[in-house]
Amino acid sequence: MSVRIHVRVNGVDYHHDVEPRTLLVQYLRDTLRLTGTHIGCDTSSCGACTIHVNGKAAKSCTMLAVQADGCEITTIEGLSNGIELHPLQEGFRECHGLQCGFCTPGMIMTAADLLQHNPNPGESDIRHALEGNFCRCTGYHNIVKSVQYAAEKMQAVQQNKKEVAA
Amino acid sequence: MQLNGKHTVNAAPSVIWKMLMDTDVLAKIVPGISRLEKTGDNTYKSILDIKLGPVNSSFTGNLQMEDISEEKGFALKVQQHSKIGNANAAIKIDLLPLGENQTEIQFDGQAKMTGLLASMGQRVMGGVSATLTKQFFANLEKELDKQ
Amino acid sequence: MSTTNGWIGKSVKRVEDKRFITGKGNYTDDIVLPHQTYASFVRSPYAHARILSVDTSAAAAMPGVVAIFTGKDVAEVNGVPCGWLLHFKNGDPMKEPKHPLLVTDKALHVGDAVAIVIAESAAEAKDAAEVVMVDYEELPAVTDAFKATQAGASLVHDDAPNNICFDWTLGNPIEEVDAAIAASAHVTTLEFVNQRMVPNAIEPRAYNSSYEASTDKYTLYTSTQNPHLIRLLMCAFVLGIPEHKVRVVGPDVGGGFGSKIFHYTEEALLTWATRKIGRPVKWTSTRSESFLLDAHGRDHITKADMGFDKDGKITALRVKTYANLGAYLSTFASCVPTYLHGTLLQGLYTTPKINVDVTAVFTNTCVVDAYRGAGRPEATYLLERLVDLAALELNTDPVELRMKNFIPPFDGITQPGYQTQVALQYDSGNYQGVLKKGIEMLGYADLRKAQKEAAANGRLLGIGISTYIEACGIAPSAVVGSLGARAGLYEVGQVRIQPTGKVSVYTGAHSHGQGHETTFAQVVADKFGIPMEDVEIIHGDSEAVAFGMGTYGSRSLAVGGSAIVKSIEKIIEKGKKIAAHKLEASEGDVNFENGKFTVKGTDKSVSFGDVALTAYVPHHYPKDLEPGLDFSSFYDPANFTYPFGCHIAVVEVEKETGKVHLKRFVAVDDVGNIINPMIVEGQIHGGLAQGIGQALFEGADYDENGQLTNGSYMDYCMPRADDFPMFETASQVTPCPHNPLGVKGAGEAGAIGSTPAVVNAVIDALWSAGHKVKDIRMPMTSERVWRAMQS
Amino acid sequence: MIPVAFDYQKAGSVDEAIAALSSGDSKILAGGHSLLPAMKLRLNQPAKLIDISRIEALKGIREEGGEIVIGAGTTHGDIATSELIRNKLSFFAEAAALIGDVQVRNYGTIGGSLAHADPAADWPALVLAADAGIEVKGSGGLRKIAATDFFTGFFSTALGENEIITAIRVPIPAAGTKMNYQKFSQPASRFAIVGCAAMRSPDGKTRIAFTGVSENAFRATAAENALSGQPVSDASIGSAADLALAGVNVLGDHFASSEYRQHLARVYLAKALNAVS
Repeated sequence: MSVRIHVRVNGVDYHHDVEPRTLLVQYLRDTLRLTGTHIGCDTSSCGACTIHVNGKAAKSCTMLAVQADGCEITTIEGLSNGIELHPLQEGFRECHGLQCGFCTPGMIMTAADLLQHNPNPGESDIRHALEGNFCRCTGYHNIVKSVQYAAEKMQAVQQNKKEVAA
Repeated sequence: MQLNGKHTVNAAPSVIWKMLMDTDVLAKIVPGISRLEKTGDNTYKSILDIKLGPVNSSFTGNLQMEDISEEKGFALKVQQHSKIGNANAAIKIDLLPLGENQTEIQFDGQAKMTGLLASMGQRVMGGVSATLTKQFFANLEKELDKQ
Repeated sequence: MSTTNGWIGKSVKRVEDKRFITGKGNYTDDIVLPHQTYASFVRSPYAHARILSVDTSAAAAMPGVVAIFTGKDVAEVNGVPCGWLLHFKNGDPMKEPKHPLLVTDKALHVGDAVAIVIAESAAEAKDAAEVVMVDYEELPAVTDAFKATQAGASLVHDDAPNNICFDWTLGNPIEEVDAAIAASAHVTTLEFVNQRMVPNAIEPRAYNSSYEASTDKYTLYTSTQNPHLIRLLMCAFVLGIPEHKVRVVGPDVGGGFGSKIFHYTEEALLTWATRKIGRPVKWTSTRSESFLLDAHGRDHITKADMGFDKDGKITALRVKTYANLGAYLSTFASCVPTYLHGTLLQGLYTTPKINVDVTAVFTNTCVVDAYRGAGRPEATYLLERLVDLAALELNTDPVELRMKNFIPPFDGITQPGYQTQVALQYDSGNYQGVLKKGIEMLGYADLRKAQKEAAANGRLLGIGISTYIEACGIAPSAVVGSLGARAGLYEVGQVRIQPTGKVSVYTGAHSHGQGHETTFAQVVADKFGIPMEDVEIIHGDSEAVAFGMGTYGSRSLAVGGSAIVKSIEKIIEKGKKIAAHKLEASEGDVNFENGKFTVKGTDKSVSFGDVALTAYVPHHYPKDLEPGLDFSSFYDPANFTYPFGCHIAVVEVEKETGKVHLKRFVAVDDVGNIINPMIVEGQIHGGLAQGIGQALFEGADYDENGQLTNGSYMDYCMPRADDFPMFETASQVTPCPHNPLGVKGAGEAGAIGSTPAVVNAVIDALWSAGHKVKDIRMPMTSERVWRAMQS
Repeated sequence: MIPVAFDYQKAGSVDEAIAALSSGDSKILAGGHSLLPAMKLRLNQPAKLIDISRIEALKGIREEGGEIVIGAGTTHGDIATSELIRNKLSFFAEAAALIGDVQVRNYGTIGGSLAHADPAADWPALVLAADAGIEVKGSGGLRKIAATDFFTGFFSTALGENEIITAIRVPIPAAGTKMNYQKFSQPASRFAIVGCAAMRSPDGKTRIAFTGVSENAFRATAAENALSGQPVSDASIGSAADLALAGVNVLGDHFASSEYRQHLARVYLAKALNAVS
């Protein structure tokens, strides 16, 4: 039994028939070939598959594709416009927040969720927010710095906008 | 995994013994049994449907009674297979008379898990065994009440 | 050759990052080939079982199934080999049982593969694998390395009596060491377990193999740290197919930490199967499978005695270790507990007598092999725990005790290297320097005061120190060959100057997080005096790169980088000839500096780009010179490199619960010259997290039946962001005297020094409250620490 | 990573979901954060999933007739950030923030967690200590089950075969009531090894509930009685702990033996009680 779904991924509409058991991450990777979202575990623990569903961070391995029907999805591929980097992407590069890169897309998507709610997080806020994302390479030190970098940059942009408006 | 405990029921050992040796009754007492078939002297083929929280699986296998000492006790050997792993148990069951119409049922043994049951189930295994034991004795009491 | 334009030593941002942060990395599981099929395995749920029958009929009838193979189908194929042959003390070769691609008679550990099911989709393969019926007869299992050697233990392999793969010793004669220990004023003794670690690279292993009949060529995409080595082992030892017909590609690889060095059965099986079915076959491990199958690390049971004279000088060290190898011999399994462990037992100390004795044991568990640090963390843990415990027992300061016993500084140039009692000769070192810097950064004296005050207020603060030395860039080939290595340990570096002066560099090292595309490019740009963006680093493809030994043992820059430098030197030498011709000067008068060839004492010069173009458009060209500017070099180092450092942990232990809070972590590492400080620091950070993880969180637990009882992230505790403070790191530079870059290697350092530092800190905290415990088993869970406080 | 194939039905209403439930081997899919992990490992293989995650009637937090009503489909994250909860039921917000990780909190629901009744989940302790009612609906209509009657055993509840949790109804605590949740997490899964929720009104009426300790979460009634109206001191906490744990089958596992878990229960009871007194 297949189920018809409609999703909007990174601004593009898709209609597909999917098996109900297809996980959202498998749909993104196998059907849409958006392979930036990774699978690192089978217990919903590691966070490598984190994306945004309707603007909120979700583990796409713990959601069925059919559950995403009608949803707006953003993956790492859609985080920036393709030319300019998102401040988090820039932060991870500037602060050496990644090594092998496998956890990075999920890490960035989770951090993006944090910065939506808390534009000025402290170190412990960042560490707590990332508890659902494992990184085996960096020891998290530079990931924390990357998120701090992005937060500062985004705040500066906001400030700038305000000043321009004023 | 260690399985041990005791439970006192208000019936003489002879009554309990009869129940444990009766396939039909046993099928009602052992938690999760959906089929129990006698395949020989003291051996049974069983299908168990275990539904406990995250685990919901069908187990097929054998139950065997050994070292039978009439109205006193026996050793129960259980071998169960499922897609999520196998479970083998060896449990010594003793019936101790406590006065006229009272018996203490003691059990002591070990269960071995394999596969996902072993690698994923540690967090819940203690609870599984405690719950299955509770259910067993609750079912036993229920059957006793009927008799 | 001097630094020409300053790329070396700069924290250049990584060039590889752009693809990773935008989701454009290309990992093996991202690759889908035309007509792709997918594999799933039928694996033994028992640690030790006879296979009575395998019935694939129901599975074969399942939707989408393409093929099913069992052990019988590959019975004629060789098993995967071990790369390092050791011998028993009596001279007999180690026991080397076959590690088959699929088992036929017996499964020897949980997860041993019985059959492979190949289907049109991963889901169909999984569904069908579930209905393959295997009848097992369970056999008794052994899991503990010591118990496995005792009488009556069941045998993993019938031809390995007492489950012993080999026994091995190194150092001074045991009688001398026994006598020195006996004559010591104080002996500190520790019996402990260096527990089994699961490497847990976040990318699970994945393979995708294909075969093209028309050209008789195979391609294997594999999540490996060393594609050429996999090709060599798979072609020459397992499948017997010619290497030139096999292309092995290690694309982007999501972390390895050792676990992706080894040649795994699935790599060879998929390569065998793709030809059988004529379609590409892909398999990606689930995390549950990773826990059961990716070579684990450590797992030593050790008793060690360290003797001290009345002045606190170490007199002798005696070590007896049982090393668990698991059910089979993994690629480097035999050398890890021996040549990578025993040879490091000198540590940083002048210990005059050392003997180490290792018994390597088979058990019904996952194979054990190199995991970040490989042998060196085991040696360091042992030494640094002993020294710190001795300080507590002798009521002396652990800093003082170390300083008293350190080998004096030596640069390896004006002063000779340091000859240890355990075969190695250290290249250069300044051990006092790192410890001094470490305690300065920490504010050691103040912290000791704070600890006393805390203790008076019922709070348990602990300071744990560890120093370490490691051996990286294992070499030279002749030496490792004499010790049993079945391969050379050089590296290949090809530098191809394109006609426009742009540079393509082909390295046999493989990057899976280390940032070679940046660091190596820095070296090349620096040496040629050109912009970094003019340099491209190519790695990981056996068809692009001539040959290579891959990346492990912190060898990439020291060995791989040096090979590149050799090729750069050849290019500059040839470039000088071309430049001399162009400038009408004699070759001896041409200098190469800042990207220009100049004639000494004149203002005549020609640019690097001009020389490159001339080499490819040789219209006006020296007569006796070949066109082109492209050199390949094989660099075989003269010695290992010996990074060292000092790690210090500060912990607070919750009195009521035993929970350990890591408050601070200071690391001073000396990894020789540094090409990119940002990357080195990142490597240290990652190592620290793994080392601290071993001390506090991680460890694989097998029950007595050989079942891995914490085979998932729900039970195996992975360190997370909120488990750590910010790390306080610094470096000291003592260049390596024997390679052209003066580098030593930084990949493993963090994982080596940190583990004993944390354990020492917890023990120190407990002593501060009067709990004189010698050891707490790792990982130091809250319960274990709490129990230690109850005794 | 791939569940066994199943049928899927998206329910537009609670009644539709209830009707679908009666059709056999099916499971309710709410947030899916307890169910899907088990299904991916094939530990659980239902033939059909009934997706209730889109039913708006099951979502939201409101105040109604002296109660705070939390829709069963409300996510942990929404509870953690709700102003109403923070003001009137603060320990629900504190506990919600400790569940899983941000991704789990964004989609996991309180109703799903309660129905799953994991012995180490946080919510059971909270609803018990708050003396909440669990509102459920089945073919027989709506009924309210007291939290104290809801958790019947290991992963088992008083929820009927064809019933769905619709809401959690929590009596609004009297002004000045203090409440607290203390959790000692299992380091890998971050489920509770011991979770202790306590609530104490200005007149000293005390409620205590534990999770993680035994096969199911439970109220420590005897301890509550001993403490109610009495001052909280080291001595009274000690005897309350004795009463709380008397006769309790304290679980032991990989991370905490029965003995250690018992010790932690005492320590965490003291923490919670000290916080509310």
